[in-house]
Amino acid sequence: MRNITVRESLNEAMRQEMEIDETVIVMGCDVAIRGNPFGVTKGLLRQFGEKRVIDTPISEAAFTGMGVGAAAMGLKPIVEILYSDWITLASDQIVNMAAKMRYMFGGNIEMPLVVRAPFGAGGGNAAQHSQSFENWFNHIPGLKVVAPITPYDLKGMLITAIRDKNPVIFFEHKRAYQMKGEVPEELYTVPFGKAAIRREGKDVTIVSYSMMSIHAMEAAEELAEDGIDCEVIDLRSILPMDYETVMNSIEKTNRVVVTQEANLRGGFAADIVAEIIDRGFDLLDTAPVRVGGLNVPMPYNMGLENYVIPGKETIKKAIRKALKD
Amino acid sequence: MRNITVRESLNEAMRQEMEIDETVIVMGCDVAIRGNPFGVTKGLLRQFGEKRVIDTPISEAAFTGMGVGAAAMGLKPIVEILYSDWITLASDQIVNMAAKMRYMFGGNIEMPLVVRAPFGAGGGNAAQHSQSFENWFNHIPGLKVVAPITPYDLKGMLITAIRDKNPVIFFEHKRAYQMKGEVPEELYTVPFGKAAIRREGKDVTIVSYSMMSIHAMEAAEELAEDGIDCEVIDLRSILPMDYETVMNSIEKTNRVVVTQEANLRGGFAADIVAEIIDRGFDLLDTAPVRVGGLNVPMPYNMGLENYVIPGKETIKKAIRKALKD
Amino acid sequence: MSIKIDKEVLEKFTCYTPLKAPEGMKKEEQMKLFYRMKLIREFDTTVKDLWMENKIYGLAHSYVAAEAIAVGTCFALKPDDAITSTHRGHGHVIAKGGDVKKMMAELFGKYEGYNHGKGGSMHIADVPHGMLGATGIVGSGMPLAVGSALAADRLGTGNVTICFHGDGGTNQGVWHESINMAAAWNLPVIFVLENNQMAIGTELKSVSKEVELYKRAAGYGIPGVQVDGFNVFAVYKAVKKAVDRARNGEGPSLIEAKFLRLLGHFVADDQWYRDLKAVEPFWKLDPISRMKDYLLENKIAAAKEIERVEKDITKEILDAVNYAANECTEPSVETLYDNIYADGEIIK
Amino acid sequence: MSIKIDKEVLEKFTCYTPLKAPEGMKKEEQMKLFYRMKLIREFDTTVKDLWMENKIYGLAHSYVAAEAIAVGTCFALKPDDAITSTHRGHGHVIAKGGDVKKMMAELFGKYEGYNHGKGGSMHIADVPHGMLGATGIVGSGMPLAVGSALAADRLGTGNVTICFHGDGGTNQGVWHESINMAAAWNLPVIFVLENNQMAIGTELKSVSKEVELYKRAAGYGIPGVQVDGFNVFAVYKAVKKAVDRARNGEGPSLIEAKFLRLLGHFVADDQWYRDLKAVEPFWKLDPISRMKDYLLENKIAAAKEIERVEKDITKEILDAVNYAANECTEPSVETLYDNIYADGEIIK
Ligand SMILES: Cc1ncc(C[n+]2csc(CCOP(=O)(O)OP(=O)(O)O)c2C)c(N)n1
Ligand SMILES: Cc1ncc(C[n+]2csc(CCOP(=O)(O)OP(=O)(O)O)c2C)c(N)n1
Ligand SMILES: [Mg+2]
Ligand SMILES: [Mg+2]
Repeated sequence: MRNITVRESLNEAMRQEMEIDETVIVMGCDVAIRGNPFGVTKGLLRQFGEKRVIDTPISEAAFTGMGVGAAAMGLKPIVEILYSDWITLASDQIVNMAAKMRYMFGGNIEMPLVVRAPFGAGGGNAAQHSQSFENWFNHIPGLKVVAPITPYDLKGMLITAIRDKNPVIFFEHKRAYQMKGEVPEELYTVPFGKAAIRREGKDVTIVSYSMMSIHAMEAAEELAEDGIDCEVIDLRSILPMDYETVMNSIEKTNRVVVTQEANLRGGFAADIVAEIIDRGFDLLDTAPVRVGGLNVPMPYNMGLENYVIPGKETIKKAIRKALKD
Repeated sequence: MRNITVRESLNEAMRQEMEIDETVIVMGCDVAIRGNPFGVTKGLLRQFGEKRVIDTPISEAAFTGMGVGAAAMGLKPIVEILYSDWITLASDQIVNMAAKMRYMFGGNIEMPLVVRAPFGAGGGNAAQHSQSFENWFNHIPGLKVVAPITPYDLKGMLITAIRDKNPVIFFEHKRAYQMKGEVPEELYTVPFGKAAIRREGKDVTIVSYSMMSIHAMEAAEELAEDGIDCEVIDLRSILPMDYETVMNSIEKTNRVVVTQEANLRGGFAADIVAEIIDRGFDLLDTAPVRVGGLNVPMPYNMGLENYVIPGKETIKKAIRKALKD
Repeated sequence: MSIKIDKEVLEKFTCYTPLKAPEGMKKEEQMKLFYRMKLIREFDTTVKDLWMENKIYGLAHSYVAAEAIAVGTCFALKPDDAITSTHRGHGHVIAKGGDVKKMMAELFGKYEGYNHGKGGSMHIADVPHGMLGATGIVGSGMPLAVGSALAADRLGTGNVTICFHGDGGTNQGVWHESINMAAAWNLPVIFVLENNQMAIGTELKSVSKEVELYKRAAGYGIPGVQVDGFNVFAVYKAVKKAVDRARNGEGPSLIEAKFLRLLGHFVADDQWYRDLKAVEPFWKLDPISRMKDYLLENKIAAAKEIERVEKDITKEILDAVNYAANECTEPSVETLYDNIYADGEIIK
Repeated sequence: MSIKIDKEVLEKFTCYTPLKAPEGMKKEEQMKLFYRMKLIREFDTTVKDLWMENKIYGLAHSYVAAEAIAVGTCFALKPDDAITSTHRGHGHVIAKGGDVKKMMAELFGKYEGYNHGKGGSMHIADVPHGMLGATGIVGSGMPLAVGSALAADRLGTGNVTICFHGDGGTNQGVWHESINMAAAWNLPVIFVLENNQMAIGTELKSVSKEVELYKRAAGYGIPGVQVDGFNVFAVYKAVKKAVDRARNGEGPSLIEAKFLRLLGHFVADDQWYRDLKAVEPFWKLDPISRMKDYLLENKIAAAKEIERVEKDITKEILDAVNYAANECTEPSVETLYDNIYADGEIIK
């Protein structure tokens, strides 16, 4: 199979789906002429024209809301918020309109809206270009929220997202765009709500998603040399969430580390821990350990930034903690 | 001491602080002429004039942002978002500006901003007038978040909030405005970050805040008749959060129920459970039990609404669960 | 017999125009305008009573005094055209041809209502008739309308979308963002501004320096006009022109239908904060009395005929109340999770 | 010797006006304008090099070509007046009298920088000098400026606030909301629109139908003017007038300083998406060359004098780089939690 980058896999997902479905449109700041500053939508304008690939004004609230209206009326819009930090601007339309309209309006509309939200930190982009808000949207019934990380999953799940009749917040990690992996040429889907076991192991379960899956794998490989056998789960989908896979794993390992890049307080890892407790308190030999970013606005200085973002070493430490006793 | 309503206690806090501090101003939709639709700001316009009590246009983003700018430049604005559901509209200014400016700008500004956010469900106000977003703001370093419930605490903590040099999101429960309690006439403060033990008990700890404290007390009183002795903690302050009081209680009871009105998934209760696990996994005889709203957009029908919002009975069930084994 | 408008009112309400049917409008059409306006009036008068009697709950906003705007506007539309609404949606539903029974059932929170009891007054919607739903967040329907117009354009349906909004709504950021986008791309959407000069207790003039709101249109390069919002024909004509333009690919327009809120903000609002003496004379502009007067004076309909229509309307509303109160059912908790997600998917 | 502007450019750039100092402006003042513009140019040219050499990181946007706007504007201010900024803040800092050493140190992420290494280019701020901080979210500085003006008004300081923003920023909701509020309450704020006709790769004309953005002012009942944004005197004069008005309690103005982005959006942008041939002739409008030419031609300064200023500037920037690179320190992790909350409070 071909090895392509995340950027290319996302691009291909949109392109191929647009080829077979004329109702799919793409919009956001600079998605057309520039093909988005990260290059993710490159070439779409040339192939599909300005009626379907739309450079918007810097009007996040209204262009997301325009996506909501268009989705209600028969299009399948893919809206991009270039840095997910600014999804704040569109949050009213997402939370109070997209997520609720079908319910409020008696089931008479569908809302096949995808909001692509590049997220995560790295590179000294400071406090307004580094955040991860997945747990905000996890809190909102009516939404689906995913954060895949491999090129294969990103392509397959973006296609799933486009075809889904519900609003999907699609988190892409900005530092992943250059990463490569095997991706089939044809159209295929990867379902929501199914986690992937990236590595089987019997000593401890590491629950991860997006960039943390990469670091979890690194940590697991290194600890393997010390004879510690980690099972690494890549959730891929946050809402719906695959607790079955997580609990099956914990049944085996009886220990769990839950990771997120977002700052820890108020984050998704807490939700996962609380659910694990609900579902299997007695399975646990030690306390679940959470890994997350430090509770600070992201500093510009890259030394500080590195200190804030959890990585392989943080995860290793957490695993050792989970293995204690 | 006088018995006054929550509405009056909040009103008095603003009035008295405005009397001694000319830099305190109040603004929001209909806070002046109408004294806010709930009557909370009644009489302030007459006493302080339109320069300090300002009816804004329906521009939540910009009038909150105006509060941010005014706070940075020497005023102490109290901004009201009439229903906290719409704080979405102002979330960019709160999350990306108010919370981060001091940090981003090298410590050269203060941000004595209060955002009053009436929240909570009840009365058939449906999906856009019933939500509780406290955990969104708990997730944001740089903010303080409080949700007191007694008239005494509401007055004292609103004064603390006004005097605090940091941005404070002040959640008031809409169904509490008519509730009465003892409130001193003079100015006083209630500190942030200190929980109140509303009822001492030895069998189980109930962690609660805002309206859930009321229901927790009701549940505790009823269960007392069955010989179950609950300790009820009213957190009052969400960020900072008083884990010391919570852990001390759990050390005694070894069982805990954590309650919130917000829909359960992605909520603050999960954060509390995860922290309790971090701090005292071994203290727990049974799994912490969470109580929260069902994960649905709030339906209009009041029968359904009642079913969604947790109350005394839900809490009693949770307590019995925590006491099992 | 003809209604006399006080000089004082005319001085303040400079956009007043006498009723005059457009060239060639048939009697039945004019009677239909009257019928729909009166149906809205009766519906919302009844809703107020029901609310005061605790039969319905939540937040309900009456469309009384604004009837000419929804009715005049929707009369310029084809059935497949769409409208977006505000928190004040009852009039929009009726004007778009909706069913008062289903709406009343919804206000009672019943399963048979438009929204299966999940939406209520503030989220009343009739999507099959192109009424894309009321919303309780001021301004939030603006981008929805633009999106609907975008869909119509891209799918080539030839439909237009009306975006109803209030003067209060004009100061929301999305108002600006939405009109700018619609203008930039010539989308088939018409922004109909229901300017009742009030937002709850806040007068427009205290929150906007330039109160002639139609003037803002020039900043976006689109036509902006102001019309007598108490005059159903005036509204119709202005909207018709804008609709024709939009259908022709010439893009959006802003129509400011100026009037005055005559009742409270919501059904139980006693308006203690307002000088009601100053409002009183404006009742002479009441769009329904004016229309009735016009029909009689111009001998378009006889008094008897109008009376019959009025009686039918009274009965229609009574039937709706009876239906909602007695024939419909409370939604069961089994329906709680329905329609959060499409195709029956349930995520708890 | 005088710079000749191509006819083609003048046809496209209709707001061109020849340089002409305001009545009575002293030589030192004119030289100061030149000095500040040139200092910005040198700073940002150096920053680009440093970025390309991986000496600084993050997102850095150059103020090159816009120098006349910040400098002309801030020259109309008193030291206590405030300005809010955009993502393109270096020029604003220098124009407001900031310190290039501290700014360079910040871009290097050093503790001695303006923001102790926590902000970087996109959040550069010099609050003591009234520069209330750059922000990376387009439009987010708008309400900040209105709030600053509100504070000035309520505290009776007599200060005005300048709100810098880009053409891209004009389509954010808060742009509209902020101007409406400022107008309604006559607040002392001047909205200075840096219209370089581009937002990253998106041309203004593709996202707004009416590109004469100053025309939007009429919708809010405030003055709106357009000036040659390459002309420091023209900017100064327009702003001065607006500042006087604002200080007089007459409320806000919108000043559209029109120019063209001559370089890439951010320092490493090679502009592959843009027809650079069409941009090329606009370099003739370069505000600094024009100013230099003007000074020489009108014998306000001799070539030598100007050369000396230029040399001093080169040295000043070199010193700043040296200071930042070699004399400053990385912030320690012990400082990580500092200044999240006031008064040394730490919440982990
Ligand atoms: C974003 C938001 N802010 C405030 C409110 C409270 N509110 C409900 S209706 C209303 C007034 C709306 O005024 P306008 O748009 O003129 O409509 P009208 O009620 O006059 O028909 C306000 C402030 C709201 N629902 N949403
Ligand atoms: C809310 C938001 N949307 C998008 C961006 C990405 N972005 C950064 S600068 C920019 C263009 C801004 O254009 P303009 O306001 O004209 O300023 P200029 O860069 O031309 O000086 C964009 C779209 C952003 N930073 N913030
Ligand atoms: Mg109104
Ligand atoms: Mg620009």
